[in-house]
Amino acid sequence: MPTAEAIAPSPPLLAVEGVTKRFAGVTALSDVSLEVRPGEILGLLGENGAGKSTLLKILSGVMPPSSGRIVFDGVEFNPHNPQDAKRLGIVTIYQELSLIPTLTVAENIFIGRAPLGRFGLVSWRKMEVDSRAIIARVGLDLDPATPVSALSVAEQQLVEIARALSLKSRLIIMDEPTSALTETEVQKLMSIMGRLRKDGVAIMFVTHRLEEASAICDRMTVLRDGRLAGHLDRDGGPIKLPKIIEKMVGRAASELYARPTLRDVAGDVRLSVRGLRTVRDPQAPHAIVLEGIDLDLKAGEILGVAGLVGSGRTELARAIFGADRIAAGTITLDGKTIAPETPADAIALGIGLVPEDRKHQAIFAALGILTNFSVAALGRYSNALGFMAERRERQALASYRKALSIRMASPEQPIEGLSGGNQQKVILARWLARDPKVLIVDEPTRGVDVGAKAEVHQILVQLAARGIAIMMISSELPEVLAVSDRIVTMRRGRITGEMPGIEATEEKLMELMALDQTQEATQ
Amino acid sequence: QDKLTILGSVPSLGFPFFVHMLNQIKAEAQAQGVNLVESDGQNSAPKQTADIEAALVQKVNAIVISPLDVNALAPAIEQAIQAGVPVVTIDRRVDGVEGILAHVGADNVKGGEAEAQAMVAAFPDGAKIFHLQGQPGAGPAIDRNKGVHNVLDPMKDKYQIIFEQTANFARAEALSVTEAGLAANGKPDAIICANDDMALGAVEACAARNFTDVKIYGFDALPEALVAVRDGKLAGTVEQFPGEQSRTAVQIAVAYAKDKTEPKEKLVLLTPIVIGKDNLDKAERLGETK
Amino acid sequence: MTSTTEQSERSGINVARLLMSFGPLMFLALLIVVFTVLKPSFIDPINIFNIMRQISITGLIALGMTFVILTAGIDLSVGSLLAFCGMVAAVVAKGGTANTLSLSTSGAQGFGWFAALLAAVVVGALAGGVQGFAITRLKVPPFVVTLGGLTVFRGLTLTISNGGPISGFDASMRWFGTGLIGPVPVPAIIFAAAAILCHIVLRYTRYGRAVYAVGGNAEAARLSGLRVDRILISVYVIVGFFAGLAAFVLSARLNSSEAVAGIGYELTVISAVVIGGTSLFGGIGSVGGTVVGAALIGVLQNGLQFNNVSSYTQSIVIGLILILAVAFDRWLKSRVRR
Amino acid sequence: MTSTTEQSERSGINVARLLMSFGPLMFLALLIVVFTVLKPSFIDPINIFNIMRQISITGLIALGMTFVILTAGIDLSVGSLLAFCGMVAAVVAKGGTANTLSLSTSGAQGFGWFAALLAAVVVGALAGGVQGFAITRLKVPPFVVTLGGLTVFRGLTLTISNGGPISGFDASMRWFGTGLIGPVPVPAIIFAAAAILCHIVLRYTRYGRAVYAVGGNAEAARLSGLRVDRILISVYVIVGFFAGLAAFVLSARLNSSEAVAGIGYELTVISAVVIGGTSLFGGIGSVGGTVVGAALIGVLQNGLQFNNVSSYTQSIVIGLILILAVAFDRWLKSRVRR
Ligand SMILES: Nc1ncnc2c1ncn2[C@@H]1O[C@H](COP(=O)(O)OP(=O)(O)OP(=O)(O)O)[C@@H](O)[C@H]1O
Ligand SMILES: Nc1ncnc2c1ncn2[C@@H]1O[C@H](COP(=O)(O)OP(=O)(O)OP(=O)(O)O)[C@@H](O)[C@H]1O
Ligand SMILES: [Mg+2]
Ligand SMILES: [Mg+2]
Repeated sequence: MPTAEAIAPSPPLLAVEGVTKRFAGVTALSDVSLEVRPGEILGLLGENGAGKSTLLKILSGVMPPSSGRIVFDGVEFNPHNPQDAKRLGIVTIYQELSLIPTLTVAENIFIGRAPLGRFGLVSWRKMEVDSRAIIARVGLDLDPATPVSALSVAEQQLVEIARALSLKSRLIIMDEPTSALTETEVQKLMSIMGRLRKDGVAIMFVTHRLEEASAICDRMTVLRDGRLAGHLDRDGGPIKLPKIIEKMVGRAASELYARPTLRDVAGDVRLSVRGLRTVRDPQAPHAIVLEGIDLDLKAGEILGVAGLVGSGRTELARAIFGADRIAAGTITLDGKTIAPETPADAIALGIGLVPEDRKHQAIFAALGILTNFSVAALGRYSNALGFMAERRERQALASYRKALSIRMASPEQPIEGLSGGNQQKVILARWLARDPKVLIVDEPTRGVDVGAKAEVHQILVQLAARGIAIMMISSELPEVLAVSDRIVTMRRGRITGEMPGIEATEEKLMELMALDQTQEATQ
Repeated sequence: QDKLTILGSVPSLGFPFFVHMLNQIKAEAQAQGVNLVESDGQNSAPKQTADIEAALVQKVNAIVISPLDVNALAPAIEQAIQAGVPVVTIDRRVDGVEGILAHVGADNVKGGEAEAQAMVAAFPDGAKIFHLQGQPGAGPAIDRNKGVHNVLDPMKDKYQIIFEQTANFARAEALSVTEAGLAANGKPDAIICANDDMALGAVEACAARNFTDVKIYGFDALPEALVAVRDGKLAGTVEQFPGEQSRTAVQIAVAYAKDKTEPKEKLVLLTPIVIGKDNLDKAERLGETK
Repeated sequence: MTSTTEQSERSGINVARLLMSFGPLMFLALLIVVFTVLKPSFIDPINIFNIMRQISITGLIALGMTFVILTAGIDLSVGSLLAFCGMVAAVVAKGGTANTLSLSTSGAQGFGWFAALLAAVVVGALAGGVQGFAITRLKVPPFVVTLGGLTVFRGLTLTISNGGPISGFDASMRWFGTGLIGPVPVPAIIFAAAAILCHIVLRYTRYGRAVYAVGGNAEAARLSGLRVDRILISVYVIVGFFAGLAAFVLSARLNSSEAVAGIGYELTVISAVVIGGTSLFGGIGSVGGTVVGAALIGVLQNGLQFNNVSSYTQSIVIGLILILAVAFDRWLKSRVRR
Repeated sequence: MTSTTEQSERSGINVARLLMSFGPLMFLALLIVVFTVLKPSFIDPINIFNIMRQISITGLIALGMTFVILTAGIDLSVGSLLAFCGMVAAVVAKGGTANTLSLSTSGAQGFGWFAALLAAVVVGALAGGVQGFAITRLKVPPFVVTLGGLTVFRGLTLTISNGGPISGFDASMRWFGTGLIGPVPVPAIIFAAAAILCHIVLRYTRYGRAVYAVGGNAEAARLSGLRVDRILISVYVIVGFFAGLAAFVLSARLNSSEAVAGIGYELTVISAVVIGGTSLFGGIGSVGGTVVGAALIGVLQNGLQFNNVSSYTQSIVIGLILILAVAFDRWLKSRVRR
């Protein structure tokens, strides 16, 4: 280690030495070593299933390694539970949201450490006042007494970040903290991370958005198939994307993020929405209300929908899909007026939706991949008597497994054992298997690695080429720009602008996404 | 002028025995021209206690009660007496409470003894016996069990209880318990059961194995059991005259409530008898079997 | 990820499945061995058939309960519903509520066994449907609805029969409770047939998949186009149907329908399902597990009675062994997983 | 999101909170009005105190059960545990298992009421702890462990007492069941005090909030650094403690500890908790709700009895009204949230 000493200006805060982790049948990590120094942001990168989350879970005491050594602050570190790690100042933001849905925002922030007032009893007032300040740091403005179950995924992610930042920490572990966030929030987080770095806090940062990683990380450690693929250092300027991708996938990958050829689609209007309005649902009081949406979606077109958190994109998707009640407006599909009252109705009409909240709205965690795959197309894989045609079902899954390069052990494996990105691919396959006329995808590549992301984009383009109308909601502007034939922007339940994909740039979109102050002022 | 009102309370209307008892109380109350507040203890001492408390608020003029448990209901009965409401107990006698107007009953221990003695009489040379007990912990189960053992224990070498299990007073359980007993021990000479339901379950179990000559004894003299006795399927069943008990109790209570007539006897004890094929006519509910 | 892994996957399926249901099964085998050593006549065919006949009643209901619990629901009303359906069957079989009290085989004046059976299962299914409707439309949790059902159906039963039993069915009806096909009791055959049918439905049909999906994640199921409410209602119809079927068999077996039948059955039935590995939180479980769970309870009760263990001790032993059986299963699974 | 919204939010909290527990409460008020109109003597203080005394036993256990259900657990053993602790208390109070059957106030030969109370609650808490241990360490679901407990504790109780009751306690002990403070029955005061204490613990202590967190999402709670296992064990200790306390009060009230006490209480107790709005899936609920739930059941039973409704009809009406009360609550909530 003397050479490392010589290069490193300060001793590492955390050293991982030869850590291996085996699950039944799978070796998730094998002989991984890395170091993090105080005041440093280390990017941890790798494809889906590379072992990033597994490593982070070991560091935060969720699970023990099968072998290997961890040294924290010069002392050997064997956490038995998350509390052990927390005590040393290791704070973790987990990939799968770990808030408690039934409790309020304030309580989640102060979980296990509620401020006490008179008689040593919990002071709710102080808790709410303090937590309002804490969430304000990440740009969140909502009532701390709101139950977390009423928040959108993005808001939950912000609360989780805010909570982590409010804890005294020496090492912050962030597993895809930005996967549901839009540009504005990401910027805010970046600046907070910069400040923490100045204060000498070490950060381990996982993301599949390589631009982000490149912009903020001082160094990067790349994993491939559970092994160390190498380290990358900031060399004067930010680490370049192609270099990262090459390390991640093991080959030069210039074409990976190539922009597909965008077309000006001249197909027939397939789905048309006029004057769509929703009312406030007492069960979801914070949901954005749609204020009269007009929208056309042509066959063979990919329509990108951009907007900030809370712009109502998800609500639009859910309303069309029959998941939420519509108060006014008409929807026509291929010229016929439709009124889906339930998702089942919409699906029968040929509409599909990949929801944004994978964990709660899409996956059946304990069920096998096969069931997760075929659940929306049971009719397609069963005979007239209602018996499943399992052979066909398995064949279909196998072909999607190849087409989407889904990493899994067997079709019976519970889907919860897959990495997040692979789960997302299974959900995509679920809808591809239905072969819908209109496919709405809400954050389709959330948590999906670059390689797979490009594959997903390719798939979307191919589907469109077959005449399917696609509406893609995404918080990642580069993604919107990459695949959309046409783009609309939303803000507060209204559509604020529209332009052909070829003409769009990030700046133009940002401007439209933030438009409504001016609009409201003129009204 | 107001009609008198009395409370009639039985341990549990889930059992036909007590349904009959309450029906008799109802009939006698009607005959006497008094209102009846009905109470079902639902097999719970606190519930029966609560019913008494509610009745006291309603200012009933007398209480006729078959207590679920003679100990646990004592405080409630005491409370009633302190409130000046006359209490007549049926079937199960509450000890140690001063001032109970009268008790009309047939002792369950005596009934158990009668049942065992009937069996002994049928097998003077000794017998192998199955014994199906009632719900563990329930008053009648304890008393009937005690009665059976009072008779059989001194003659242990002649009368062996080779299989003794609870079937919770339930027919279905008696059936499976008896099946297990038959499989494990072969055919017994007699089966003594703590109620008729269990006896009828045992009948089915024996019939299935073609052991039609096993002598099976029940308890309560329910109409269904009487039919079985008539048809030779049951050897006997213990009659405690619940109807007569109930009517007598109501008469005593109403007489006192009307004009403070003290009962001739504070303790009316009816001797339980075993009904067999030869004395079917002694059964109180024979009329219901047609 | 080539052909070799795929092959091992296919054979892996069966081994894993077997091991999954292995815990309770191994425990069952162990119990049988122990009881046989204690008293070899325990495995006499007579006794084995006794056990099969005994578990068939609660076993039938447990099959239906498996569907319900797979959707993360529960049905506490089954014991009362059993009594209710039994009484309905008796009324139909005897042609009225008058208890003719005849135990002779010719006592029936009514509409015959088929009408009685039909009445029992239809009433059971309807009652289940009403409860399912209250659960999905009134949004009252299954626990509350079926707890209400538990007291309502008992009250109705007592009202119909005025507390007493209705007894004495004709031979053709009694055959369903006491008859034999070859050496095998009819109730056991009915149970076995029903179990196989349920297994096929849950494992190999579209509907079965939907049941698992609804239990696994109701919201995701809705967004995947499943008619969640209909599926929920259907499982209560199914458990009601089985309560009716069990009621018919029980009445036939006892030659009597009693108002007090089935008290406390809900717990026995739910235990059978849960011991068989079905999760009360839905989505996980199997019919095979339920059958093993029901058998475990049946063998335990019979074996202890067989050895004339005092009823007090029986309670203690049964309670402890049930916990042990499940603990063993969990332990085994935690071993196998790694 | 400026000061105006903030103000309305702040006052909104309390109104919303009140409305949350409003459904059952409104229903309770409605019932009381109806019963009073039917028979004005229903609201005689004597009758109200009767009701309070009647609900105090199951109410006490329901307080403990609230903790358990908040963690998404369940305890089916409470009825048996009540009998067991009652028998222990009796043995301590009488100095032995011999049932002197003396109802005179001087019959006690034992260690006095305080030792009896202590024994009951300590045994209850220990028994709960053992069950909690089996749940967390052996990973057996609460349903199975406490179902086992249900039969084990019953068996132990019967074994201790050999089936019979133990009766006749001294006046100082009986005071806890039958005494009055001013016009108010002692059991009602014990229940009220315990309810207030539980409310404070659950709402205003870190421990209480941790109970909610564990029930809301055990895995997330663990990741947030809570000692989930310890918290789970603790709630079973608490419900055991309350079963012990309830047993003491019940024995004092009946002047007798019975081996058959508490049969079926688990369902009554769980209903009180669930009707009070606590979710069986954990994380949502309150002590206030449980008190209202217990009162609802108590008022219903008393009111129907008071109006001399036949026992069979009572069952039917109680079942239906329980379902209605919860349906009304759900309906109200779906309206009010805006
Ligand atoms: N609990 C588990 N049981 C079995 N296998 C697991 C488990 N958790 C993770 N794995 C496997 O370990 C491997 C690494 O998973 P991990 O979640 O660490 O990937 P990741 O790099 O975080 O991927 P992503 O970018 O998709 O989040 C995957 O093959 C996954 O299937
Ligand atoms: N299922 C839901 N239940 C309750 N509230 C919801 C739900 N979905 C969304 N919301 C609420 O709706 C608001 C806006 O929704 P959301 O943020 O999803 O809109 P969006 O435009 O899709 O933005 P994004 O998807 O980028 O977060 C949020 O404040 C959230 O609280
Ligand atoms: Mg990950
Ligand atoms: Mg969204």
